[in-house]
Amino acid sequence: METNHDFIWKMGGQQGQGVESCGEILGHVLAQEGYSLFSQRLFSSRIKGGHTTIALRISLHPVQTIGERVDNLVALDQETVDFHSPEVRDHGIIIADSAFRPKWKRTSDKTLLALPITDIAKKYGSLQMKNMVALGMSAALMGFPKEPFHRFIAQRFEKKGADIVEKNLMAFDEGMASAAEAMKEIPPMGHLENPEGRNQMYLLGNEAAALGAIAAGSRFMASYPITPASEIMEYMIRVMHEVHGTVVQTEDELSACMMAMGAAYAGARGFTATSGPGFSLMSESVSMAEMAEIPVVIIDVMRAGPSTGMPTKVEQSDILPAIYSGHGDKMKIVVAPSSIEDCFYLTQEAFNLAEEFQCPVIVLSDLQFGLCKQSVPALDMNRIPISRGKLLTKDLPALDPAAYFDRFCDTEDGISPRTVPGVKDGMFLSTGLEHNSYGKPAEDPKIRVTQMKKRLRKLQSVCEKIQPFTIRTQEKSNDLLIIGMASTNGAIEEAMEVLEKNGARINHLQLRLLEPFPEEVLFPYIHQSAKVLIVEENATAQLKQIFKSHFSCHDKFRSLLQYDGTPILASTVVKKAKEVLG
Amino acid sequence: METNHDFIWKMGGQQGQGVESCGEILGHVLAQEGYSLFSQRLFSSRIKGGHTTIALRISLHPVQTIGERVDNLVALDQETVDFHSPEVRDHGIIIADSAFRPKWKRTSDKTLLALPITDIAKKYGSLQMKNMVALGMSAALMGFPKEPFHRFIAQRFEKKGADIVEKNLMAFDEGMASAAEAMKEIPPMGHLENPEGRNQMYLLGNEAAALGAIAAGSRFMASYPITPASEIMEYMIRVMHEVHGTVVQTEDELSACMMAMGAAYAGARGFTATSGPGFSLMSESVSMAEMAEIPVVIIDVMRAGPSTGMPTKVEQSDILPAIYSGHGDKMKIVVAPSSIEDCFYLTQEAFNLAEEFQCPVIVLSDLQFGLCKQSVPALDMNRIPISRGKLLTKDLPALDPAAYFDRFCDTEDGISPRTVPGVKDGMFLSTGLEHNSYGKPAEDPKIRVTQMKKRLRKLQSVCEKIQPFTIRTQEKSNDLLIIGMASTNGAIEEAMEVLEKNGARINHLQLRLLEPFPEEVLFPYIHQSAKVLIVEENATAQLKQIFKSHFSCHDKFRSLLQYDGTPILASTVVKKAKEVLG
Amino acid sequence: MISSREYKNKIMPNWCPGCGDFGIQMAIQTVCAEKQIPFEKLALISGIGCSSRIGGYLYCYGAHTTHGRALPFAQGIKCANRDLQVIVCSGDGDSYAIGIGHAVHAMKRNMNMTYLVFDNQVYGLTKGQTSPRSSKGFVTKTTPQGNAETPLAVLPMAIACGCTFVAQAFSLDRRGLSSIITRAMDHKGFSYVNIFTPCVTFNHVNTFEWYRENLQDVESVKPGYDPGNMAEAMKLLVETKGLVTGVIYEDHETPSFEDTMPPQEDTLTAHVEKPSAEVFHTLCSEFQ
Amino acid sequence: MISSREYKNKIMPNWCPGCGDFGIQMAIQTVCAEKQIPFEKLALISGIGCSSRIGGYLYCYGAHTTHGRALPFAQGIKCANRDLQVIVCSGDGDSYAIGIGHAVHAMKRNMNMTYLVFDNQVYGLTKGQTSPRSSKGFVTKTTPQGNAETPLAVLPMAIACGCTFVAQAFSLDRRGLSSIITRAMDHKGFSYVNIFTPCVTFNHVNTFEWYRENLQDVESVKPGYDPGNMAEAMKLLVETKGLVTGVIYEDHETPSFEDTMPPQEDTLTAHVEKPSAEVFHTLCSEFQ
Ligand SMILES: Cc1ncc(C[n+]2csc(CCOP(=O)(O)OP(=O)(O)O)c2C)c(N)n1
Ligand SMILES: Cc1ncc(C[n+]2csc(CCOP(=O)(O)OP(=O)(O)O)c2C)c(N)n1
Ligand code: SF4
Ligand code: SF4
Ligand SMILES: [Mg+2]
Ligand SMILES: [Mg+2]
Repeated sequence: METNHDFIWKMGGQQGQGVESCGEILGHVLAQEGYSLFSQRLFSSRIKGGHTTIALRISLHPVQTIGERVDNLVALDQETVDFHSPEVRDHGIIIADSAFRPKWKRTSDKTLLALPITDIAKKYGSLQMKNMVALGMSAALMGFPKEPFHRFIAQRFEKKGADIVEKNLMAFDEGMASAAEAMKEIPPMGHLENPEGRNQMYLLGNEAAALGAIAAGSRFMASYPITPASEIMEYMIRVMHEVHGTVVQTEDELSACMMAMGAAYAGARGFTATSGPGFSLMSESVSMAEMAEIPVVIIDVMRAGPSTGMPTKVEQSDILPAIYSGHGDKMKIVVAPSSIEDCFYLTQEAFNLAEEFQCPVIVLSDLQFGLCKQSVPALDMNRIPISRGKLLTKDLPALDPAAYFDRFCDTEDGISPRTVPGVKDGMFLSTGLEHNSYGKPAEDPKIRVTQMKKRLRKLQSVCEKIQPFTIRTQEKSNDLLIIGMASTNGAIEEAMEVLEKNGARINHLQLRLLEPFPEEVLFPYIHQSAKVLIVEENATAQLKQIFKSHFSCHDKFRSLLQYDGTPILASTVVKKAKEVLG
Repeated sequence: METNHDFIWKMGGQQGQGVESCGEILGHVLAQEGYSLFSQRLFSSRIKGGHTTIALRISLHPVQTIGERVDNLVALDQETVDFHSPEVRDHGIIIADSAFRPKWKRTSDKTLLALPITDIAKKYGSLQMKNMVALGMSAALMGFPKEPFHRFIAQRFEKKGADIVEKNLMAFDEGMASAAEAMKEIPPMGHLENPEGRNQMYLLGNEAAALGAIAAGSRFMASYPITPASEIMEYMIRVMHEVHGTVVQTEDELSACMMAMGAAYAGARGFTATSGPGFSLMSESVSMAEMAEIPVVIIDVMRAGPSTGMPTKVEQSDILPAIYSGHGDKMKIVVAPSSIEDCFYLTQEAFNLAEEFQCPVIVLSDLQFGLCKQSVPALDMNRIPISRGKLLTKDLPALDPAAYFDRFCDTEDGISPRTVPGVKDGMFLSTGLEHNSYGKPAEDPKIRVTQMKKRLRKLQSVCEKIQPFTIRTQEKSNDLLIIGMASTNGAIEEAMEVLEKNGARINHLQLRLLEPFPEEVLFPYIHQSAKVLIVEENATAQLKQIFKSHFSCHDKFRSLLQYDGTPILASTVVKKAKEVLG
Repeated sequence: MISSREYKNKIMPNWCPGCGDFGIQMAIQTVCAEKQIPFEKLALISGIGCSSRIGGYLYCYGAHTTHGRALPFAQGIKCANRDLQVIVCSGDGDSYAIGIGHAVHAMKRNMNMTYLVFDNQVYGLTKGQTSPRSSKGFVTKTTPQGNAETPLAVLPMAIACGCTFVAQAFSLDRRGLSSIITRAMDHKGFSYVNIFTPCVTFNHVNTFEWYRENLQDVESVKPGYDPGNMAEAMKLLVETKGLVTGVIYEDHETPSFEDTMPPQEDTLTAHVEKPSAEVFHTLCSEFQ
Repeated sequence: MISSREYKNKIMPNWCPGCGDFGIQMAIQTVCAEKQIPFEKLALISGIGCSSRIGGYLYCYGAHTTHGRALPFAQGIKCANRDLQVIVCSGDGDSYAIGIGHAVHAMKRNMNMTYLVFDNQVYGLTKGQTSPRSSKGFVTKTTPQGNAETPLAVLPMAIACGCTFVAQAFSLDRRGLSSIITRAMDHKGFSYVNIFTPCVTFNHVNTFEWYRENLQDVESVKPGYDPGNMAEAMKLLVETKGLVTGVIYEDHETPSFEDTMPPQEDTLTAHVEKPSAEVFHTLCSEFQ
């Protein structure tokens, strides 16, 4: 039998039919077995009912996208067959529940097996068992052994009693047997080799970000639910008691941001998470954090805009809003994780940057990171040490009566010493008004200019404190440099594998630091590349606009834009790159 | 006696001492006399008490700034002498109230006359009369006849009774006499020639904007008080009954913007006015107006930021926030008046653009426009006709049962026909979600792309519907092109008068349309100019950044930035321009 | 004659089967049919939430705005065109969390419109978080240990805010709900109805049965109840712990916003035009 | 011993001479001195307005935030460091217009802090517009024909929101005010005091004399008044039209936010640190 490196499984049906849980179990079991995984759900805007799919890519190498052609499609309804069979690769297999009498125009290259998913499920008592049957069939099809599934099922249903466990196992087994039987009549599918057992985790980008916050010592979150960011708060609430922290579900995002800022002002690592609409509501507060130098972290898990837009679809269209929103001159940091794994590490760096530079830090994640599950190497809590910058919490020199701590004093690097309420002899005034070095409101032009310069100057060294981008190779002279941010990383990296075989000198740079823009370190790459292709999921080429405002070689820049709510595919990148290369 | 073209008068004292009213009366009388005027108040952040000044420039030519050296300073307290005597020109005169025993180091070139302002005022009954006395003294000093002042005073105090009128007139006269007497001992001041009587108005930019809204047929405003925009709402409330309109003071800016949008959606020309902090709060709503194609007008009278910043100081630092705020891709129009007079005309154009392009229009005024009074040629209500774009209000073809009007149908110019509630057979759905052409929520990638393209395409012709900039001469090839926006216009124009004498080919372009950026029509000017100096009152060169993102000739661009809260002076522009010219 | 069915458009609601919101939609349709409101005169404005999806299901001018801000948008519409029948629909999160400030002030302002809150005591659309109306102890994704806070007493709050019509209803009591909505729409001024409605997916505590057992009609609690007395209304709400349906408070005295303004001959919409030359001249003369 | 004067910093308040806010500042100083609160343990958080300028006048950690958002900021502080004495000061516009949503939810949440609203029934800082507390008929820049709306009944609203300590005072009644602030600060949970304070510049109706004549102390209205009864409190407020000073309502039963949370050994501020390896391991194991 042929062996593959990569297998893409997809299942579809109505919401509520167990599609999700089947995908979940398959993913968890295979993650434990050491496979590299990437999983993606397609949401419909309905809560219950409505078409839904889950896809899982199973690989021997790390994968960051769902890939492009499906090896095995499991259809619980005709809609799935109609919509998704075109995605199935040549010689791929569709398993369809015989109960809905699948309509299918036989083609030479794809096989549809109508198998008794519902019938078997009913046999073991309930329609809810369909997911188990489908799971067994899928396992058989891909040639996985049954043991790990048995172990997982036994564990998951343990609490519900031996009877339930037994029924589930039997449903699984009968599904497996039924598929094995059917497969005898068709050409064999390839199967995956055994992976090298690895110490890995399988989680959502939102969960990685939340774990990052905990690893960074954040013990306070204030947030308001919104798709696709809610999971961050929900996870924090679920586990915060383990670290004795507090999470407040606020009345709105205005409150969430201000509460996080209050906590940050008071010395906890306060943060909030939201998506576009909520982020817009935070603009005024962000502006205050800039002026009052409050180290708050705001995670914006981007979704398709403007306005309510398409809440369950991906886009990277809050780039310029994140940088410029909030009235007045900007004095903030904007970063973007380059992978689901990076959601964990960069979130920690964001907290460090916030305290080191005493300003708001916006983390631009996106729906594709936030709501996709991926297997990542076990997260290392200690890789990013906590750095609190110039925070002083004890042994301050005594203050004269009624005198304040020189909180905003001008310094060479623009960063002033900082205290927090509760610190003896550290009292200062905090205000969104322009102020003197003690925080007293001041409108004297000289004080104004000094403070503005101080706040702007401090940001000059941000680039030294964080890796401003990831780069595929160190090569600076390229025929083509492909640039992206956030979740386009996976598609671009996969495209690179294809493109590199092509002979042209191509490199890929994924931007992690967007503001202050790392112009200087980017310069050699831009300068020495013949062409630069900027890949982004929005309609107005937001990222390209930043590059154009910093680099005069406008001719070099090309755009690959996509804003239909679907993630850019590697093949799209390949095609565009070839076109640009000419 | 020497004659001048230009006279700068300034008065200072504690808030509440009558400084403002003296300046007000002087301005109004001279405006009626046909002088060109510009007046500027300096606010302290205190409500009562605290140092305050008012300055008035009186000229035979139109003036748009307060100028740079004071001819006549009237000081009601020592602070005024200390702070403002350095601004007095050589041979200028300071009138100081003898009551506070002015301390003054005699200099050869300026004269201080200690005159009995308080004493005379007391004689006529009250300290409040100080403004009349000072007014009389000022009139004498500048050589104005008493009659117009008498007429004005008589009229203003008419309601308070003959006795009050009489006392005020006497205080004025005695002030005049006392100054005339004192002047005999000093070298004569120049005096202004008689102006040609002109049909002019003397008003704040905020008042001009409000009048513009009325002239544009706006009969609905919703707003929340904020410095320096409140005067717009206050004026609208004062006069709206004359045109049977409605003004609502809302609970906050979120409400103000949404209420204005609701009215606009329903077919009234709804608008709101605010400043930075309020504008930030409107971001989410603006994003909805972009998506739902609602023609709302938002006036942002900019003040110094970030955050509460310096509420009574000028800045142009909401440029990029105005363009980019609101999550998702931008689909809005941003314009900026180029003068106080233009606050009237451009506001009307803004309402037209909003309805023609069915999108939010942001008018970026600033504190210097909003709170300075200037004489302008009588405003012409009919210059900008009302254009409602593709609005349909009657005789629509009958709809099939349960069928909707094709409100968002794709058209060549991207602009769809529009109806409003109440219109028979015009029903459609409005939503901030992505939607199909009837307004039904839709996530189909094709529909999404069609609608996005439609909304973006419609903005392509904005530039043809409005004069995108004012330009001093039509000359495109210049040694230096100076570019500004909003209230820097006055200083740059004055600088031009000096610079033009210099031999170099210099031109001045004041941008009125900021978004969509009029790249094409600007191109020849930028391309053919050797150097481009961008003048703006902010710290991060926001306007320059836009130019750099559109034009690759980064080398040409130079910045003149000022962000200390004071308006840029003509002399500063001159100096910088010379430096750039080399 | 327009039938109640004709007030529905052709879009299939994406509510879960069994969701209480269907009942509210039917009631609105019934009342509109009784009143024979022309489609084009009806403006149904909603915020964001499962409940707020209703803005897209009725056949009329429907606007689905942003989370918590339906009321200001609706007030703008009403100012622009007083001839419209404006109904605002919102969820308990939309109304009482992010939108509570606007609700307080809309009540105070007292414009002539109807505000229907679909109160399922949970956040539906975002998949089951605690709302300001969730009961103490209620377990959700954001209160896994049970909600520690007391739900907002929204009806007493509304009365305190000066709301001139305060009622409560149950989505599945079709007759009662329709009659209350009718009275709300007949009220001159701002009318507010809190409507309990089961969320079958995320609220397994406040179910259809629970409401049936726990809600009492005001007529059965206090036969002949007179909603004109504020103190009585407050008392009733305290005594029934807010679990009462019917018109709880109605104030006929306070003039509506429209009544405090000069009368309008026509809608503002119809008068987007230059002022007369005289008026403009008068306005300018102040500055001359 | 810290004297009450020492709680003032060296900055000259920029309030108008005669502004009632001076009185409130003095009362806060007096109470802090009585309680001998260390300067560094006192956090005085304010919004924006004349009243909110107080954040810059007391000698402590003072934060002057944004308009209407002092409460969320303060709650964040309190969560981060429960050892702090948190006082929030705000104006009637700041609290009841732009900030009312946060006030409602802060009351519902019941964190242990004190909320003092400086109610001058007008917008002071922006120079005299109508506030949600302006009396009917009050003439301002934005209501030149007189305010048409009824002022918000803030105390009944607070009670309806579940506020556990509701009081009212007068800025120039120094003794009464100090004693009420003391009781507010002693309360476990969220304590709220609406303080009438004359704006000598923009409110020529609700003057010092007006308040003196119209305000009654609860003890004089109902000798021996017990603030423990919600219905009585509501009644008192209706009967006195809200013009009563004293502690109107106090609820000792409802646990504070802090009490519903697991106890903290130390402040969160002191524990910005990596979790223990075990804890992190447990958390990760869910994903393995
Ligand atoms: C500014 C903003 N924040 C958050 C959201 C996400 N969101 C959508 S609906 C909703 C709450 C829904 O609850 P409710 O109002 O009770 O309506 P229901 O779905 O229960 O009918 C939330 C938090 C949003 N759309 N916009
Ligand atoms: C977002 C925002 N909107 C508006 C303002 C302007 N503003 C400052 S204070 C204030 C109201 C002040 O009234 P109040 O809260 O009653 O305080 P007072 O000055 O009367 O003490 C307003 C509208 C602002 N600073 N920020
Ligand atoms: S989630 Fe609840 S409220 Fe939403 S549609 Fe389903 S049942 Fe209705
Ligand atoms: S304006 Fe009123 S509230 Fe403000 S400082 Fe003056 S008196 Fe006090
Ligand atoms: Mg709900
Ligand atoms: Mg006030």
